[in-house]
Amino acid sequence: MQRELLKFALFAALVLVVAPLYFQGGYILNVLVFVGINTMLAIGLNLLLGFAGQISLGQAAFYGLGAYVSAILTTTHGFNPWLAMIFAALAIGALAFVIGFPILKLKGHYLAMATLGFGIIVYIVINEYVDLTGGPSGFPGIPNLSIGSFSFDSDMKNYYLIWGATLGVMLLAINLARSRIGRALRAIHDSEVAAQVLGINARLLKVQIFACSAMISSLAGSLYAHYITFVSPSTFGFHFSVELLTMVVIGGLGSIYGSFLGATLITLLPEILRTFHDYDIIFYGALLMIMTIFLPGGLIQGGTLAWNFLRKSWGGKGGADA
Amino acid sequence: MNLTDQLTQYILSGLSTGAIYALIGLGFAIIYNSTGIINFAQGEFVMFGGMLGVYFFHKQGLALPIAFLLAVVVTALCGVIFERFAIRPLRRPTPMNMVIITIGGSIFLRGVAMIAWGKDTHVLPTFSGDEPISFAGATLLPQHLWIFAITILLIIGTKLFFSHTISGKAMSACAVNRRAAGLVGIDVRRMIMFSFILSSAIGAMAGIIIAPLTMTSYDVGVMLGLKGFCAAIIGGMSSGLPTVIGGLLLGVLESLGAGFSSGYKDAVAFVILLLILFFRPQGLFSRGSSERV
Amino acid sequence: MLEVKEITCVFGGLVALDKVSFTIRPGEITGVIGPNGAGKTTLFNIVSGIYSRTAGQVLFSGRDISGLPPDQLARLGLVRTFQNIELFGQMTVLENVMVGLHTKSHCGILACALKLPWHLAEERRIRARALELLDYVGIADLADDSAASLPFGKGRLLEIARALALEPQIMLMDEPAAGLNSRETWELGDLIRKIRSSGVTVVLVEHDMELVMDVCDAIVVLNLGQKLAEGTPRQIQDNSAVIAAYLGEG
Amino acid sequence: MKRTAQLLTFFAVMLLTVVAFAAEPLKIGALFSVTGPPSFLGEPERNTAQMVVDEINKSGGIKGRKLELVIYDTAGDATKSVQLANKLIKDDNVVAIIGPSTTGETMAVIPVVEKEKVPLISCAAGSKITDPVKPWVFKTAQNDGLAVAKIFENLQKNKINKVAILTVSDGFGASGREQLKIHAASYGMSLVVDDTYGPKDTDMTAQLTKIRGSEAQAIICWGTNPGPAVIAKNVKQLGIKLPLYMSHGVSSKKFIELAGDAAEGIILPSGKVIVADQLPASDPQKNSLIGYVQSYQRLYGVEGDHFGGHAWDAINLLRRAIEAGATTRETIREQIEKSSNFAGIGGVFTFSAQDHAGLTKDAFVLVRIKGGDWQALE
Repeated sequence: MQRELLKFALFAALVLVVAPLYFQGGYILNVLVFVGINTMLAIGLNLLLGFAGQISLGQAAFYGLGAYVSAILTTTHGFNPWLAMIFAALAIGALAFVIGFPILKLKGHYLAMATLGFGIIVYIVINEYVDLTGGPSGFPGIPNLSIGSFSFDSDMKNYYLIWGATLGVMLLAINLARSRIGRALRAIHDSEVAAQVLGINARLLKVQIFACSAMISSLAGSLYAHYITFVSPSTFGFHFSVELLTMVVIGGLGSIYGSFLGATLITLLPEILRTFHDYDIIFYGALLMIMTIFLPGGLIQGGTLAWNFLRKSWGGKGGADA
Repeated sequence: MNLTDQLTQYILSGLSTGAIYALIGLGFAIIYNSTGIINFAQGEFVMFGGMLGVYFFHKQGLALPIAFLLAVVVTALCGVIFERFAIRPLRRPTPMNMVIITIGGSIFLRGVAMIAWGKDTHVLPTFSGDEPISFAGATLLPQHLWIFAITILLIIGTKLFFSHTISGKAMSACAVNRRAAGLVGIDVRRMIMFSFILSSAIGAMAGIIIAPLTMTSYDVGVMLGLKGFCAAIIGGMSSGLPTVIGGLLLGVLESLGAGFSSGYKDAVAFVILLLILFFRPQGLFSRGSSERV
Repeated sequence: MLEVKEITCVFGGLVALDKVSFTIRPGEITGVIGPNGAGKTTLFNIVSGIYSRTAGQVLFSGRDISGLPPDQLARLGLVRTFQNIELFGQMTVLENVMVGLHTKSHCGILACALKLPWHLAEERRIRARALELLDYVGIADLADDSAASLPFGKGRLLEIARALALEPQIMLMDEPAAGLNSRETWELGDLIRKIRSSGVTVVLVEHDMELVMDVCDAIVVLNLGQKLAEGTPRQIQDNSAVIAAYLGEG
Repeated sequence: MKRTAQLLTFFAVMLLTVVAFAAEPLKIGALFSVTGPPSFLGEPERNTAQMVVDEINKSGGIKGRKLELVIYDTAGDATKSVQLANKLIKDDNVVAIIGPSTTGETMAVIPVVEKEKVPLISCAAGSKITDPVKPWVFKTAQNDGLAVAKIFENLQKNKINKVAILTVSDGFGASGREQLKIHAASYGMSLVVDDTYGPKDTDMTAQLTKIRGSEAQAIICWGTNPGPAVIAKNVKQLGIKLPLYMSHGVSSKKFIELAGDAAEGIILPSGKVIVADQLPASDPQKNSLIGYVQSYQRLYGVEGDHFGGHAWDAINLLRRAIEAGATTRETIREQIEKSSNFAGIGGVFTFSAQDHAGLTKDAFVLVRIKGGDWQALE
């Protein structure tokens, strides 16, 4: 328990103190803000996919709904952005809770299909309801978040804001993973029948975690909208749901830090591959395949293997010294 | 023009689009049944078929039937290479890993096509003219008849293959129980490779026969793949008639949706699909069965 | 305690169970035996809410429980174990038992995520109770091992400990001796008697006749989906129909 | 002693800065959707921009100062555009940005350039980019409204007032649809059918069947390849005899190639670039047009099109500004705003503090497709 906390504190310090000092200003900070947003989204999906073992190919829909609800409430109706953000998360959580019951009754590829269908429906509605959302050309003029006269209007300020939120979500997810709920979710993942026989209401729990994951995605969407100050439907399409799935699997299913690693890799990869110009798409595809073939347990597994190896060789030396 | 004629047109248009979805869905189902993998690169096989057809016909100046055949053969070869270098190396495949690998594969193939043939849209000539054919107040093009004919032939072909040839039966056996099939001496690996050949070839054919009507470019695979995937799921991932009916149903739903509310037509189709899934979670056509522990 | 009334179950065209009725008395150990394909496991799956029945009724302490989902049955005090022990392989031995204590704890998602004080207290209580249960079945020393690494015999004990965590009134055990060596089977017999003496009614489906005859107070014999006989071990051993069914099979 | 050292250092630094400044090329950023759905815009734009910059540098730069073009691919994604605009401004330190290719991406980038005070010359058509005027934002693509006006004028001339519109449900189509609706009333048009189709749709017979059943006298389709080609074919298949109008979104030879025979008789507004050789010698744009089309053909093997022209205009606006002595973000902005009578590819531009789009509807000509080629209607 204590070690877990120490690990998290170390990670938080790295993110909040070391990284901004090292990357003062500049474009890379902007990318790191997106690493934060994507980490939050990946953790949300990981709760569902890695813990409860339920696939979702429609996660981008909740992200988009969060962004649009925030955008519309603040810009069109003049709501306080913080209030709008909370309202969006609650409303979208409730929506996920309601549709979760029929959707999560499905299993395997039917579940994939249903979540995918849901994602597409939301995308179409955002795209077509022009009067409300601005349609395909997007929704401009969303205000930055602010506290009093202090406005989160720079990359650095948003870095702290968004990473603060992401670290919060991370801590909550770590706590949840080590609680009775986390255990019950993993039990459902391993064998739903065995979990039910032990008195776990699998259906309700799955729906609850689905709603949680939707709320996290919605929160990320709101933060995104207030950071970029512009939203358009293409950001929230099917391809982004797939990208999130990739982050979670490449990072390591069921690992919170894995989600961070996956989100980091997938967000930074295009930046690194940019030097290849048009060829970057080929490298990207090839890398996904190669990584999965050689590290099927995800980056976190590779990291653990490397760490154990290092510790062993280091520990061995220490023993010799003594 | 009266409402019945309009309706006939919607349904005919829907059926011809649906036939393509059915073919693509069949490709999904064949691979799923022999390997348990949902091959997200299936749409890219369709794209490869169309683009290779264009390449052999326009760039190499070959006759259409030869271009057709070559495109199918080369795409099937791509299927084999894909299976050999991306699917087989994974020692302990989990469904999730397979999803990522096939997604990676589809991105890779799309990139290859983009580099090789550019980002332009291309078109093939129709197989036999552009003169519209009237049918019960609606019109079709001869190419639509080709689409129907080839779809029907392929369905009958796969049906015969699965029930009357040794390889086909072996593949069906793999579908039922891979381990047991291995135990009775079926070379499971070869069957998996076969399934990739078969589905990439079917995908390629779909890609070529629609290219004269819908055009083709390096990025058409995503949407077609998605629709084919839906068709296969409505059909309960069966590599036979149910998937075909699933595709046709999807096509008709879309077409009717477009006739009544075009902006939301895909949404209409998907809402109906969701309702179907909620009430028939085993797919539309399979009988319900209890889950074994 | 548990009353099975004319339970019928049809899969497709196959009648797996045909109007099976019997009653299990509280505080007894009842064995359900029969040749392969007799419908024993199907019966368990119906009673524990995993399969749905075609017709008939199951009464538990006089209450109609037929058609209730497994998690509700578990909370009412009816638990079961599986033939191919269904352990949660990703977790440690201790965590497996802690999952069994799910119904004995109540913190919601928010309390867990925020680590509220009462959640921490509850977590400590669950952990202590889980260790007690491991000690009860004799594998406390393995608490921190991965459940997947347990040998089959120990895995069986873990599954029983996990089921006991629910403090059941009745426990259905599906072939608990399957895969155990004779020493383990003998120890299992002792454990089953110990469980019964703590006030839990036990029903077991079992092929190991020695164990059944040794521990059971009453026996129900199924054959081809129908009840063939019912009685004390002595009565069953002398029942000519039962002997015929078993010999016929052999 | 200490003071002298300080002074010396100061002058040394100054000197170095000046030398470095004179020697260093002027950096211009470009955001184009080279991949992704709008790559039909981004690719010719990138090619053209690179071509023009190379030409400038080959002839010794502008007043001895070379240009360096930093191009990033946005893949049609608004988020990426914002990130890359930040990268151009903060890491590459560019003096101006051209692009992005689409209205959506441009709208996403505007807050960034406004805040960082960097001139942006968008290559997208949406009129809301420069309406209302934003100090740092200009555009070279003709407003969709101008194209709509051209079509409606032609319909009026042919005594047609009931039209069906069929627009693609992406940024291009949505903007066209909005303009069609806005202008319909002032031209006395009633839109009897208002339908859309998806950018990846492969069959539009359903929508066209509905139009056939209506009392529309003409069809206006607003989209970019390949959708309109499918629609042209579907129209022919259904035997619909109504006149078919398209948008400038298909004013490239590619469309005629894709639609084949079905393209015959279709009327569309276009920039003058596709009919450059048919223009009278008196046309102020003729030289620019012919020059552009030919050098593009020489370099890339295909005719330069309408979309590449937006980038041509953007770079040449910058060139004129730099020629006038502007080398900083602020001065470049001022010079662009002062540009007048610049005969480019998209039209003759005259900017002012009130107008950052700079074109009139003469920027468009109406063309008819005949015998697989363009034919100017006026």
